[in-house]
Amino acid sequence: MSDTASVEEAAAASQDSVVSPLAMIYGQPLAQFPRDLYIPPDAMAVMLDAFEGPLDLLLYLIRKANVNVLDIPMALLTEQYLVYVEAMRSQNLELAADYLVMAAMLIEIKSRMLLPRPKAATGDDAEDPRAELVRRLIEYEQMKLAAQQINEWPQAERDFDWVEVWVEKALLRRLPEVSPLDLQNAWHGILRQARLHTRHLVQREELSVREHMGVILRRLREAGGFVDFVDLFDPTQGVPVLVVHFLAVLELAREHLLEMTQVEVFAPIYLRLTDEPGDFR
Amino acid sequence: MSLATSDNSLPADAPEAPDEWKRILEAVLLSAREPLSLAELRKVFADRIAGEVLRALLDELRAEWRERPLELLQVASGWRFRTRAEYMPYLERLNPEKPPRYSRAVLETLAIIAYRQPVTRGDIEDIRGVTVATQVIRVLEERGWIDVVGHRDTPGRPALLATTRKFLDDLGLRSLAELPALEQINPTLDLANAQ
Amino acid sequence: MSLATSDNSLPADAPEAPDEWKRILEAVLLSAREPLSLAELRKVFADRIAGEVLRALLDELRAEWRERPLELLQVASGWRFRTRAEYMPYLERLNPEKPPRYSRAVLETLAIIAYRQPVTRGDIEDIRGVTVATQVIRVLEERGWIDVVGHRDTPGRPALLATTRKFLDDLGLRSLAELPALEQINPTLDLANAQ
Repeated sequence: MSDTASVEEAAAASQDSVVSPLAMIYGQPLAQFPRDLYIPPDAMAVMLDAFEGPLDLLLYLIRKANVNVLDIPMALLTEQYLVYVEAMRSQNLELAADYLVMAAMLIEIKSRMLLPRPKAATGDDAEDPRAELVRRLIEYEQMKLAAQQINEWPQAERDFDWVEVWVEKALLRRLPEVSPLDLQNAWHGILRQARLHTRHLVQREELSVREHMGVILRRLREAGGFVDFVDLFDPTQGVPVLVVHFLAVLELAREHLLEMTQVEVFAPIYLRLTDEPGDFR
Repeated sequence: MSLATSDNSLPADAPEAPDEWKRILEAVLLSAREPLSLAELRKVFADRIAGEVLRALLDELRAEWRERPLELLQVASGWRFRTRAEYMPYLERLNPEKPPRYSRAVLETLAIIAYRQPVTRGDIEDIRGVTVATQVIRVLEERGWIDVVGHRDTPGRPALLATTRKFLDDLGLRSLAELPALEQINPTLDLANAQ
Repeated sequence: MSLATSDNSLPADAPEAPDEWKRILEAVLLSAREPLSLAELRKVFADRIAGEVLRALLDELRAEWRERPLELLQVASGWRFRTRAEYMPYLERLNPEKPPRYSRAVLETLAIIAYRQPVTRGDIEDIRGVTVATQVIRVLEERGWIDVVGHRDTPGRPALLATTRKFLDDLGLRSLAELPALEQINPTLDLANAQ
């Protein structure tokens, strides 16, 4: 696209070569400002607002003129830049210092271009006075384009929303956790209290007997309060368990929690819950 | 189908696509921070969908989510999605809060039932030296840690309390014998002589 | 199966049910307030599921949502669901206040910080060729997209600015490496016409 445009410009320029050229670009005389460059003064205020600063304006001028950014015609560029700056002044726009600093820099580069360039000791050309400006223009242009791309990237809130479904904390009924150690500590606390306040007989008993007492009571309840003695025992659980189980039966009987009945010697022994009105008779 | 309309008009083909309406409702309800009223939901469709149609769509949407981890709820101020209760324990792990604690009364009652079972409430009161509130027993019953295993054959036939299998499971015990042994607390404790 | 465990243990049958894991992930990710990292997601399962298994489940979950109005996205700080862009016009009807559109000054400043970080305000001014208004920096700071990461050891000790994790998250990026590559500037490219 730019190539075609350049060719057209060049062709147009060469046709008008009878008029004294404004500038020579790559050996071609430039008789007039490129068409795009001329802006009616009343549009100027709007235009200048659109520029993000002198570099942005320079880039605009360079790109509109289809010149090579690596080989900027400084005289032309400076001239056009000053036209804009002058227009700014005439429009009573508050002229940003940044634009004036750039103007001074352009004029300085232009004047250095006019001086013969001293050869460096190595024989290479000394640095082009435009090099720093070109570097800045390219870097700025990269960032300008990157800004456009970032702006097109999907952004939270503008292009999408994060999903955050309502969580009702009250739905979770947190239950306290208790460890066996907590029970031991609680018991310890009870004993300390007991020691302080009462004379209470607290004996240590076999836990497993107590556990089996509960098991037997539950079993009796499930069976309707009445079971055959032998059904209570599961020989596969081993002798120690059987013994503990038996002790539990005796303990329950001693505490009058169950009754044992046997009609005659060697007849089946039945266990009955004392609090259950079982109708076994 | 192009939903990405930049202006505020409903896509031309939208009125023919109730399924797509449901997807729109889903997107809006899932990302809303507050419940959305029917009026607000109608606004989403530029008021071009009748309230009863919208309500039917919401019912369908609710049914679609029935087996899924969120539920669509109608609350006072409108409709909103909510995380189902059964997933709360997992959410909890991300922001663990301090677990609640049982009162000393509850813990001591539990300890007495665990170590001395089966016991009546009277037994517990004798040991603790104070009245046991009904609430304390109820807390433990509701937790499924104790239940009534019988009644003592004494006047009033008081209930005998014992710990359950769930109590053992929840405390990670295989049997009551695995409870810390009491005599290790204070081997020389002699209550009778303590005073 | 019962997920409503009162304690913090994983249900015993959970390890056999990858489908249920996916539902748990879904519940947690849909209700999270922030992107969730793989480590946080592992915590949800009490670290009983290996990272690579979780990653595979997340991929499956993402595929399951492919045709639906949300998408599961991996950003810098983890995974999160977001609404698809095509539903934004509908969402906007509920919140007519326009989301922030940034000026060129803000966008260019952001681009410079993103691509050249850490940079001082002076660096930004050098590149842009103009003074950077305090307001421009503040807009980006308030959005949580940039912050001060240090100070350059030069006179005045100017603050060094860098983009934040939230910047990546809000742009749906996993890392700065996912930012669009910088244009190779074509010296004769007619950019003014290309716009």
